[in-house]
Amino acid sequence: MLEATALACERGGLRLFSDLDLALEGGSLLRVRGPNGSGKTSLLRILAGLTRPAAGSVRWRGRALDEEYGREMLFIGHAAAVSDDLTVLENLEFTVDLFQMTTNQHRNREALELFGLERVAQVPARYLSQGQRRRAALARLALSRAVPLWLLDEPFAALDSDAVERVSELAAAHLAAGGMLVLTSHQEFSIAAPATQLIELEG
Amino acid sequence: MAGFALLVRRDLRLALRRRGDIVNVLVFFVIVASLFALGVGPEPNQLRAMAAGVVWVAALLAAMLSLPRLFAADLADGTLEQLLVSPQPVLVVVAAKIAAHWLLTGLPLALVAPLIGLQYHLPANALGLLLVSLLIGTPVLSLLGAAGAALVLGARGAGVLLGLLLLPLYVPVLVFGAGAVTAALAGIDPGAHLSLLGAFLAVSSLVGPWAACAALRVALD
Amino acid sequence: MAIDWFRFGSPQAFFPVAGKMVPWFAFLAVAFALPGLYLGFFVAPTDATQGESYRIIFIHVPAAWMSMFLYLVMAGWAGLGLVLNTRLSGMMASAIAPTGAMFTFVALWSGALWGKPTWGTWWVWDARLTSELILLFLYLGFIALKAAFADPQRADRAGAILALLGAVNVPIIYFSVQWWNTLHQGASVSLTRAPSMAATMLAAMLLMALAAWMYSIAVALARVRSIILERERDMAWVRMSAGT
Amino acid sequence: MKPRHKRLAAIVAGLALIVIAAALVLNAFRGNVVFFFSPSEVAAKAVPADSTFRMGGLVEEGSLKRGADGLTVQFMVTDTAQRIPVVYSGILPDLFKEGKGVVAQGRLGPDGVFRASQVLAKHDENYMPPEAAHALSKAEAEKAAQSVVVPAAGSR
Repeated sequence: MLEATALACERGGLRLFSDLDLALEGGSLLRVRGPNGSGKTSLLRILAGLTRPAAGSVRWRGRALDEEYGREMLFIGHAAAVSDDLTVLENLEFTVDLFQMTTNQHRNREALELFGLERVAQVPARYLSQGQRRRAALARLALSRAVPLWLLDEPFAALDSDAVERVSELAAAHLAAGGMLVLTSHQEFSIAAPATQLIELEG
Repeated sequence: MAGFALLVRRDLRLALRRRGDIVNVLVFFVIVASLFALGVGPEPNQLRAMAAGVVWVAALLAAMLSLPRLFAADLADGTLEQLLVSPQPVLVVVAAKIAAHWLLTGLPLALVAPLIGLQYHLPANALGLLLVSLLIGTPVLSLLGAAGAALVLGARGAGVLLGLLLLPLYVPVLVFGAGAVTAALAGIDPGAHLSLLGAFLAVSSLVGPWAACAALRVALD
Repeated sequence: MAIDWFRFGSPQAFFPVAGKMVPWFAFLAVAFALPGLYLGFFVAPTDATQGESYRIIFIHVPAAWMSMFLYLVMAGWAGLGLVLNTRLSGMMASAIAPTGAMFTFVALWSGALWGKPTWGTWWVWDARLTSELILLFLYLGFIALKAAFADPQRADRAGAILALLGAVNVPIIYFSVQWWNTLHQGASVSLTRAPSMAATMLAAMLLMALAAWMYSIAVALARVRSIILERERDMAWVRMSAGT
Repeated sequence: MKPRHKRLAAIVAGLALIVIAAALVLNAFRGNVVFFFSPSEVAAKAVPADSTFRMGGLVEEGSLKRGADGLTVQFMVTDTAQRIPVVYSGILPDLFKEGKGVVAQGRLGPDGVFRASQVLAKHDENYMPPEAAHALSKAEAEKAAQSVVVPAAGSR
């Protein structure tokens, strides 16, 4: 489903990696590992279609990445994509509309509850702690079962053990249902997956 | 279309939460325009002759003042990234941003301008033309401004740089916008000026969004 | 035999080629400028209406041509870099910009020096002069934008978008004298009709234009060599040729 | 919409914008966005009333009169269809000559006289040595004389 061939990435004149191939089928978990600055985030952004690779190409369902890809892929980067001036609920609702996800008010509430955000649902995001902000971004995962490909950049950063568990459960359920997951993480984690792959990037 | 409306609504809602930003731009516009009158002196004929130019220059500066935030806030909190990976075409995202910017700055500026025109002793027909020229011209400020704002994302000294890039591109709007009012004051048909202003609007709505899309892709690369 | 042009698209391959070409173009620039200046200032006849002051066209016209042409060349390189993602293109655009800005500045100043004795004023805000002034601002904006990014690749791509956006101005400058009533006179040399000047004058002007061309190429190549060295200083081939 | 259709729609929209822009520009050139007005426009009162504007044309041959103070000059500016008298007090540019181009900035008085505050010479893009200019004007004069003669010859 997701294929990349001969990918190369250059940042600021430095070649981070080259000749990287990968292929991902339903139910696969791909973990990208490597020291800081080895190009993990860059690889994820290339797979999301944000960064243009210095060489090589990424294909989804055999086609080059286009706008339809946006409906079938979920990307959560370092920044939480939560606007300070909108409430937690408004932020979630905007994301849901932007990605044309099928949901309802009840399920939105549930997603926030799952991440322990029900008390701050009506609070502008500027008053959230760093961890809460991450949770507000990740609450989307609870509504994204229908989205086949998840790309998560350091999803466990700044989360307490409770939230780590929530994310792991959601990811495992996603994989069990035939979804795909690419993630970078420094922490060890346990996500049950039908198939696992590992890419080690060198610094 | 739904995506466009969604994004415009979001920007309007955000602006409503930060009302100060819009009000500040308008106040800046009025103050700059009034400063010229204070600096030049109270001679009505002289004020009348320079009114159109002053209002237009103040409008350019005010619009520019509001531009650095257009994409920078969304870039900082990661929203821009999500907008680009979303199923919405980038062109729709950019068009919505431009539309919201015009509704929040260009339109209010155009509506306030006749008041400043009164301070400058403009007669009724010139006041009307000032409004019309601003209504045609201010969308250009937002269209090209979006391109400029996207180009300077992540650059050093983005604010000053934005002025350096945009003001030369704004010159035709200034010349023909102010020219239309001056022509009307002098009793000649301002149609030709308005035509050229309209032509410039058409060209800007072609190249502005294109450049803004390309620049956003570069900025997030 | 097919020449692999794309091979020269790599800075490493282009560096020595450019190095070999610089002295040739520099030599040609001098070789054209010397007879051009001699013809222009000693041989060409006095003008019937303007007397001696018209002789500034031997500087002014080539400078004005180059100011517009170099912008198009610069935008062309920049656009090529944007589409094909070749590293050299952005460097070429960067190398051309200062020369283009200089010629624009020269065209404006020599125009002012010419305008005072002939028109009776240093400057008027007519369409030709105003649009040429905007061209200078566009060059400066391009240079400033490129300088404002730490990452050269970002700088190249952002600069390219700006250069293409500003390219709309060039035809406006060129045709301004036909489209509007300007104080500035029309073009003396055009593709569609015979030149409106005496043969010696024309020869001198074309020689000076060729000299300006050769100068621009020589300077752009020399500058692009410096840019290549600066940007690729960490690459193995630069270190090897520097002997470190 | 399929991507191909979208691209088509974008191209059509782009072309439409270009056509609109071109139409508006053409429309504008029928109007008067100009650096200077011609004497015909001045005579037709299609110029700013009560304010400064520029008028351009040729200085009519034999119309230049210098005032007693040596500074004030009077001349006619013509575009061959109409002629407007101009009064100016100040230093004229070197290239100011009868039969040559001029752009004057000033106001139109109620008496129909243009009071200039600045006079600029507009020269053309022809550069030639004096002998050639002389020969050319002689040739033109002969041609003019012939064109007068030819119909007379035809009528005979």
